[in-house]
Amino acid sequence: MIHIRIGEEGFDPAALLEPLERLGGGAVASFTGIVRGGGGLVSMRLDHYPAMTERRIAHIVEEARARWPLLGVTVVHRVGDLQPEDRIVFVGTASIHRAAALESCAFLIDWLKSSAPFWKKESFLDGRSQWVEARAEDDAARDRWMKS
Amino acid sequence: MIHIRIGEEGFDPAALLEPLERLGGGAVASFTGIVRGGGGLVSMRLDHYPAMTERRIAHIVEEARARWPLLGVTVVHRVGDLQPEDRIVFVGTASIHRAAALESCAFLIDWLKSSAPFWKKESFLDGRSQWVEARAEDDAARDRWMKS
Amino acid sequence: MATLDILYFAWVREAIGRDGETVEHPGAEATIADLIDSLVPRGPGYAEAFADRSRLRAALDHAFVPLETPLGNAHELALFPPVTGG
Amino acid sequence: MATLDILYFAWVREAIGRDGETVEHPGAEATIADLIDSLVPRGPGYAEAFADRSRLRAALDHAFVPLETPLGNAHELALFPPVTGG
Repeated sequence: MIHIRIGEEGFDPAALLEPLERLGGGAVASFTGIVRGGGGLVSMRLDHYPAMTERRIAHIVEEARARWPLLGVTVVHRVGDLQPEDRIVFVGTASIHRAAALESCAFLIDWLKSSAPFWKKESFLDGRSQWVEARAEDDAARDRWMKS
Repeated sequence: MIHIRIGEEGFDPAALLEPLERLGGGAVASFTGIVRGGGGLVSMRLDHYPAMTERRIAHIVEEARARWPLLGVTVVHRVGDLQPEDRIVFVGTASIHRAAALESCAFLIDWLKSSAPFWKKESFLDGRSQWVEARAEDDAARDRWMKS
Repeated sequence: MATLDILYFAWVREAIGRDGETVEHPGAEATIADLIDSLVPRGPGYAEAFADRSRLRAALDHAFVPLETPLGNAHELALFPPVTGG
Repeated sequence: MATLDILYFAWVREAIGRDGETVEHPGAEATIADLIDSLVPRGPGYAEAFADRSRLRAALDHAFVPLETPLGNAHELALFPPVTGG
């Protein structure tokens, strides 16, 4: 089971976990990313490259399935306007092995952070807004998967 | 936020994830273990050592909090009679760093598998029942955390 | 007289046929293995439960310890197979 | 005449003031960097967007590639800052 969704709508982790739980694997891992408030952040805009995004994510999911014995993978990424506390990304994996579920979940979120064509713009209370700068540690998190 | 629950009641991952999502960390990881059917399994009984279990889990959770910057940890483990498809264990972690959330979640489930006083007895269609044997790979999974 | 509470779990409990019992504390220097030896004559269930020590694990006052550990002042000893949680 | 669709994202799009445009394909051997050079004279927004090439990334027909990559037969070039998803 592969489920990939990019869109402006919110999502419910419970509804995304349930199909993964029903695959009979016994091990389901998930990661949910949420917009963090603080620093006067009032909203965030997520741009993406629609023609490339789903294709790129599908490719990353195939890579994960080649590395780990996975029964199911769900990747959901919101785009558009978001507020603090909004869920922005969800990765869920199901396997018969807990290590496969957990590691592939970490692998996928590292790739999404470093290698999927999304761009965040933050807007602050004082009217300022700025594009988020890429972080070297996200590239490093992705690159650690290349060693093994 | 630390939430540890050992009991015979079922649990709902959605209800367990929500408080972790509200801690403002931005990164929530979870693992859910589910009783696997197959091989004629009809039911499973989980024994535990009540006076030791919660204490032991609380100790493991403190160890995780010492290693990673965690805002919240939830550990739920069912005991008693379980059927295939029943959820048996849940570990959820919240942090401002996704790696901290994911790694501590893996750490906790590895410890629960190898070092918490639970014992599983499986009953099969043909009337047979047997205690599950410990697996060397569970000890290996735990031990890899000692290297770092 | 000092006593020691012993608890049995999983197939150790099933073989012995009871959840636990209270025995006279054999003294601080006696090891868990010594105590197990002294329990064996209590019946065939004990002999069965304790036949293969390599499959036996112990906790002393809620801490996992090797069978060679002296009982010290412990109040509670648990004997059980390797754990299989999660 | 072959054409090349160019797409702009994030602050590249904002500086240039448009989502993209279609240009005459400069030939298979021209690199992305060459094409960027040829776009700069189009206006101050272009010059701003392309001022610091180290902050610029590219995708050619939906694959990330270095700026030194020849355009080949590609139909779609995207120019954007390093990605910041998740």
